[in-house]
Amino acid sequence: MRCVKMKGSEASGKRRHISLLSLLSLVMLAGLSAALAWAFLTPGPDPLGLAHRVDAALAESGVESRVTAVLLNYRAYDTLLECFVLFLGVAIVWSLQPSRPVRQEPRVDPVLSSLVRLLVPLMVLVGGYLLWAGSSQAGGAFQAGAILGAAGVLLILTSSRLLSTMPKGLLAWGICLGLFFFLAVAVGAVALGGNFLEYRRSSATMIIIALEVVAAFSIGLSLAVFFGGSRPEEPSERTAAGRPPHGEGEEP
Amino acid sequence: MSVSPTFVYGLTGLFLFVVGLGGLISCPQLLRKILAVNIMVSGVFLFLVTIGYGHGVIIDPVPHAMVLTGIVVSVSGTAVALALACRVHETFNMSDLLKRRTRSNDR
Amino acid sequence: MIWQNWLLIMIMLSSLVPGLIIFSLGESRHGLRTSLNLFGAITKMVLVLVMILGIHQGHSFAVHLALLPGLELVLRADPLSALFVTLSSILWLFTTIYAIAYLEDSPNRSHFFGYFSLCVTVTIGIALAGNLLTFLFFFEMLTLSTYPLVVHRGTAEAMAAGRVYLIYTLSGGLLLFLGVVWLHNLVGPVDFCMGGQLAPLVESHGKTLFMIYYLLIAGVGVKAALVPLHGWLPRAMVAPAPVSALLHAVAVVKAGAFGIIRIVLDVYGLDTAGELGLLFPLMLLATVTIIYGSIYALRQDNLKHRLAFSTVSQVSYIALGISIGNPLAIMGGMVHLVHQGLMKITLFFCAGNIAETLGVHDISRMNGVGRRLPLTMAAFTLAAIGMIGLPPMAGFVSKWYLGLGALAQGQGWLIGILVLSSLLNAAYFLPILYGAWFKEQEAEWPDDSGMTGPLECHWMLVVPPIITAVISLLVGLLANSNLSPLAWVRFIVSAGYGL
Amino acid sequence: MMGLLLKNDCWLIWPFVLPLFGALLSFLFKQRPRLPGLIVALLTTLSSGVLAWKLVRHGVGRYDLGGWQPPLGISLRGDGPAVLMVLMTAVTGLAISIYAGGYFRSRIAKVEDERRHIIQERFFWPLWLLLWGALNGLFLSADIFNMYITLELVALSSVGLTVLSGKPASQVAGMRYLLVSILGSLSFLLGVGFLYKAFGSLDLATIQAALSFSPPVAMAMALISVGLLLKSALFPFHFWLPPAHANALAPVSAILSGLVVKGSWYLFFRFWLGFLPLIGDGGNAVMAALGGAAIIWGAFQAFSQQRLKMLVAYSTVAQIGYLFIIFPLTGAGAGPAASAVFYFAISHSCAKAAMFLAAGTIFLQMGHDRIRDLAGVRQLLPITSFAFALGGLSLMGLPPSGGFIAKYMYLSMAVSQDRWWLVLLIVIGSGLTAAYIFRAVSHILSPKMVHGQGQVVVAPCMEWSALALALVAILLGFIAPLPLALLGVTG
Repeated sequence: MRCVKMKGSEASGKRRHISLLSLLSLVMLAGLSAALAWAFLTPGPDPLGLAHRVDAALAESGVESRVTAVLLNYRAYDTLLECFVLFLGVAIVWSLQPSRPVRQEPRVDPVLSSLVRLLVPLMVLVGGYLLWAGSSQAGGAFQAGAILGAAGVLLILTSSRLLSTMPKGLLAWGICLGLFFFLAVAVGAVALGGNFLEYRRSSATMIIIALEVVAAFSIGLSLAVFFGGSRPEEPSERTAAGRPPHGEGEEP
Repeated sequence: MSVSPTFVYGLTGLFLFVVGLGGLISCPQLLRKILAVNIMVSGVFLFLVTIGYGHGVIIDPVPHAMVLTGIVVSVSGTAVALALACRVHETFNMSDLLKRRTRSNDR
Repeated sequence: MIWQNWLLIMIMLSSLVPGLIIFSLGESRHGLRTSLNLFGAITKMVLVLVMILGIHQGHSFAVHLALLPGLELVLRADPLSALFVTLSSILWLFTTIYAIAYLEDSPNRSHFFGYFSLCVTVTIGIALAGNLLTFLFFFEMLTLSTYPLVVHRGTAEAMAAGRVYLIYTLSGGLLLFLGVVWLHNLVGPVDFCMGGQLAPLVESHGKTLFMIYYLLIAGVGVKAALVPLHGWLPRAMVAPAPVSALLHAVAVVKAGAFGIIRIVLDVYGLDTAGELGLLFPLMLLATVTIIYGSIYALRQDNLKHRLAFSTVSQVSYIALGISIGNPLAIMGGMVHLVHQGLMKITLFFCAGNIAETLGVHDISRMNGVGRRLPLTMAAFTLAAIGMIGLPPMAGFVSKWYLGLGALAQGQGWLIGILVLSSLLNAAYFLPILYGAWFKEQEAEWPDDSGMTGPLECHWMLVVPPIITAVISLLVGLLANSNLSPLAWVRFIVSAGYGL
Repeated sequence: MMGLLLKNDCWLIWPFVLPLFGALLSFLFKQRPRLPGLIVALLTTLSSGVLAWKLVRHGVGRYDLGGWQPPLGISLRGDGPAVLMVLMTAVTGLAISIYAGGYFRSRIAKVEDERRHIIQERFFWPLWLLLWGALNGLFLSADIFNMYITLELVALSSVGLTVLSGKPASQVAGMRYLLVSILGSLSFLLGVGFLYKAFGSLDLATIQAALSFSPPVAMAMALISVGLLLKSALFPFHFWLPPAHANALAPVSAILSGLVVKGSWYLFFRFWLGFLPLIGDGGNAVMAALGGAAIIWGAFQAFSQQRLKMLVAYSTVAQIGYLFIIFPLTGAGAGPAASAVFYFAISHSCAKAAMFLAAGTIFLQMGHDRIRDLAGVRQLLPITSFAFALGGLSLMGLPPSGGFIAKYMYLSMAVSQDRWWLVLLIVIGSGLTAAYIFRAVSHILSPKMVHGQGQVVVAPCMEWSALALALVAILLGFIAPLPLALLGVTG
């Protein structure tokens, strides 16, 4: 009886402890929000930002959309690295070794499959439109890539073996294609006497559109691969999959 | 000082950041932690977007580009986090990092 | 001139390169290892001889390497460093010969001789250091290169001793480091030169100099085994005999004593040190150490431990001579650097022989050893008498000059200390000699190797102690000749102080 | 055309373009990723070397990417500190790459579960090369948003490398690492937002030129600092580091401990120095207090570890402290303080990477890394044991080593500025470092003979690359004027 009592009091003490901790963190979070709000609301220096500079250089950028100009011309280096972040994500997801067999083929829902048949072409079309629109208004490679990725996700939902049945290596090449092209454009500019990623005025529009197309393709592919969640097994791997990673010789 | 929508959006963004942070600290479940991080990300993006609207008519495209770039980066991060969480879940057959500790303490 | 610069580097390399090659040799390459060792040792002696001749003719030798902008590593040969270099290189040769025989069948010889050579290289570096930074540089390296030798046996006891050794020496190194940095901050890089360069700062920074002094002395005092920093030394006796010999006579303890000489004479300068009142505490410390070491030596039954405490006591003569601050006493102290080295290495060789050939470690079991190992014990006797300080042995010369200096400085009470110390020395050495020569053997030797014949054991074990014993006799007998260490020391001191 | 590719300023781009390119190649050549990996590692090292040479010849390099000048475009800035870090990454990275070549081959040859090792190698190379490129991009970047992206690249690829080993402990550690990393990045990004709001520019130099105090700037500084501290694992944000570093594959541990923590620290240092007028002594003292706590705490933890790799990992926690106690010493001019801390950083990088590589070799050979049972390693792996000891020598700051030079500069500055508590801290820290290093080294170099250890299974290049790196750490004790001259090129 006493034992039970003690356990009870202990538990309540624990609870009190936890609640004190959460109270403390609540206070700290409240303090943080107050500080953030204070920093946000107090008038500080109020610079103009880069809008006017972007506008001034827009004529040379090769596109009419300001955001696209920033993304693929003024700050194209960021975009290049960002594509590498996607690539990195794919590499990491693929590097995680499955600890149990890849999930079973889902039951294919007739509604879903017919919907997919209907939706996917439409999505590709919308993606294309977004790409094309990107040069003059809202839209661009990432939006298009996202739509394409969604189309890919739908396809995977109807056939989970889709990624693994693709010809060997094609997927990897597809993902790398955009990056190779981007790098080639960047280094090619240097080889032609410009700076890294510097386009000539005459060819800027064309280069940017080409970049957008290729980037959208790679992005869409990467997003779909993310959804796949693991490396599509290659035929030779099928037997090896499913081994838990507790082998000897591992560092414990 | 008139309360413009910009201020509301900005404050909301910052508030979301704090809420996400609270979730990240207090939720033991991995999936919730990842969701909390995503809330933080949204908060930051919302905040960034409002910066571009500081001067009325001319909208600064640079923060917009930053947000677009940031979204892609965060998608990658989330994808990796989810894939990793799956592996952790499969390995330990549990959904959070805390449970293992408490379980072993119980014994 | 170019060759003069290269000479110092060659002296360093003559032990470094064989050492590095030996590291990479397989355990079985006995012949190659031996010839590399001997080649290195002999080359070094020849090079040192060339250097001494050069110094005598007035050449100067120096090498500079910028470690940091404005901060240089300097190797420079001045008469004092020549003294220490000569001592080290001669004793290295004998220790090498001895060690080759001593370790004949033991494991890990490549490692041993590699570190052995490294240790000598570093000691030479300490001797040749031209400024305080260089001294520090090699002083710390000495700790690292001797540690593997101390733990060479690999037993739990050896590891524990190694740990104690490291704790003491690394802490000392840190204090020294701090002192050096502080001093550099005050005056910039500190070159070693007679008389020091701190005199202008006495007025303005007296207190700081005072504190730096104690940091420096504490740093080198650990290696010099000044009480109460001596705790590591007796424990380090678990190392093989050649290592003990090297540690006590050539490398570690001597490096500490040498550091005291450098710091007092060449960094602070006698006058500055006197003005700041730094000498008297050192003198007290040295006297306490001398008496303390002797008393503790009396209480040891293990031969090596008794020798270790004897070292604690004897090395402090050097500090004592410096701290008296009179040219005569300085001569006594400096020459004791050489004399003590020669005598102590002889004693350790002999102790190693006795342990190796008969398995005897304790003094109480040494009765009758003289008849079994006459040559070894003869060498031991010579060295022990020298340690006691009976004329005409080397030890007497040192003590004579120390006494003269003390009198001239008006510190007559030190004569009493010297006499007391000699009596104590006699008290812990004479019973050994008496027992070894005049008592009957009481029991079987625990582990008699059974070697008999013209030489009582391996010739490479017998010859080195005999030679060092004879040298220690000769340097006492011929102290007045032009080639004796005393003459060299007189040259050093008169160059600095005008005797 | 080749000439144009090798123009003067162009050298700023190759140290990150080449590894990015190499990452793609090794990803695609999945049958033999080692070959492109090693070639690209070599080329990257070469280009980094040439970059350093160009810096000395021509002074600070600037490069406007896309031909757009900041603040509209992004520019690269190759000044002394940046190029020194690139060079450090190159030297350490090359050795690690060579090590990795042998490491995976030995593992694939040794264990029956070879498929997993093949897959590990296949993904190691792209991730590692990406990380290398991202680090170089980070060091050379002059644009704060660009820094955010490179930081993310560094963080994600580090996480990927951490979990590559596939064992449960590393997965959990990697998960925690990822969350902390993302949190740090977000904090940094929010700070960037505040800075942009306050200054209307993303170019760090422009911002620092226009610097003035206001609440948004203070908030930005706080957010950026916390974000970077999280990533640099400064005490008390270090909790994620030891399990992540200790449970990773051997070359990965070396990469994480030797290079990755330096990336976020480098950014922190640049921001902090640039904003120094606004921070004042209080902030510096806080940094130093955290650094001091890291030194003491990390050393105690390292001393009480039973596993070699955990010991080395906790040693990293402690050594990171030294990177932060420098800030109070910037008072008398940033130049000398920068010299000291950068020298510390580069010697730590070489020494720590060498130690982790050596520890990995020992692990592979012995099948465990329990410090207690490591006697006999010396006979089996003499070169590796020696490399570990030499690396430890540099960490302890004993001569002759780069660590000694760095410690000398630290102490010298602390003494000259009368910061006696820092002097005390450094002295105590050195003593503690020596304690834990010798705890490991005395077992590794133990002369005890152990029989029946079996054959040596590791590739020779693993042993030699670790030794080479350790020797570089030693060599840094003799050539200090050269790196310092490189570091001094600013303007």
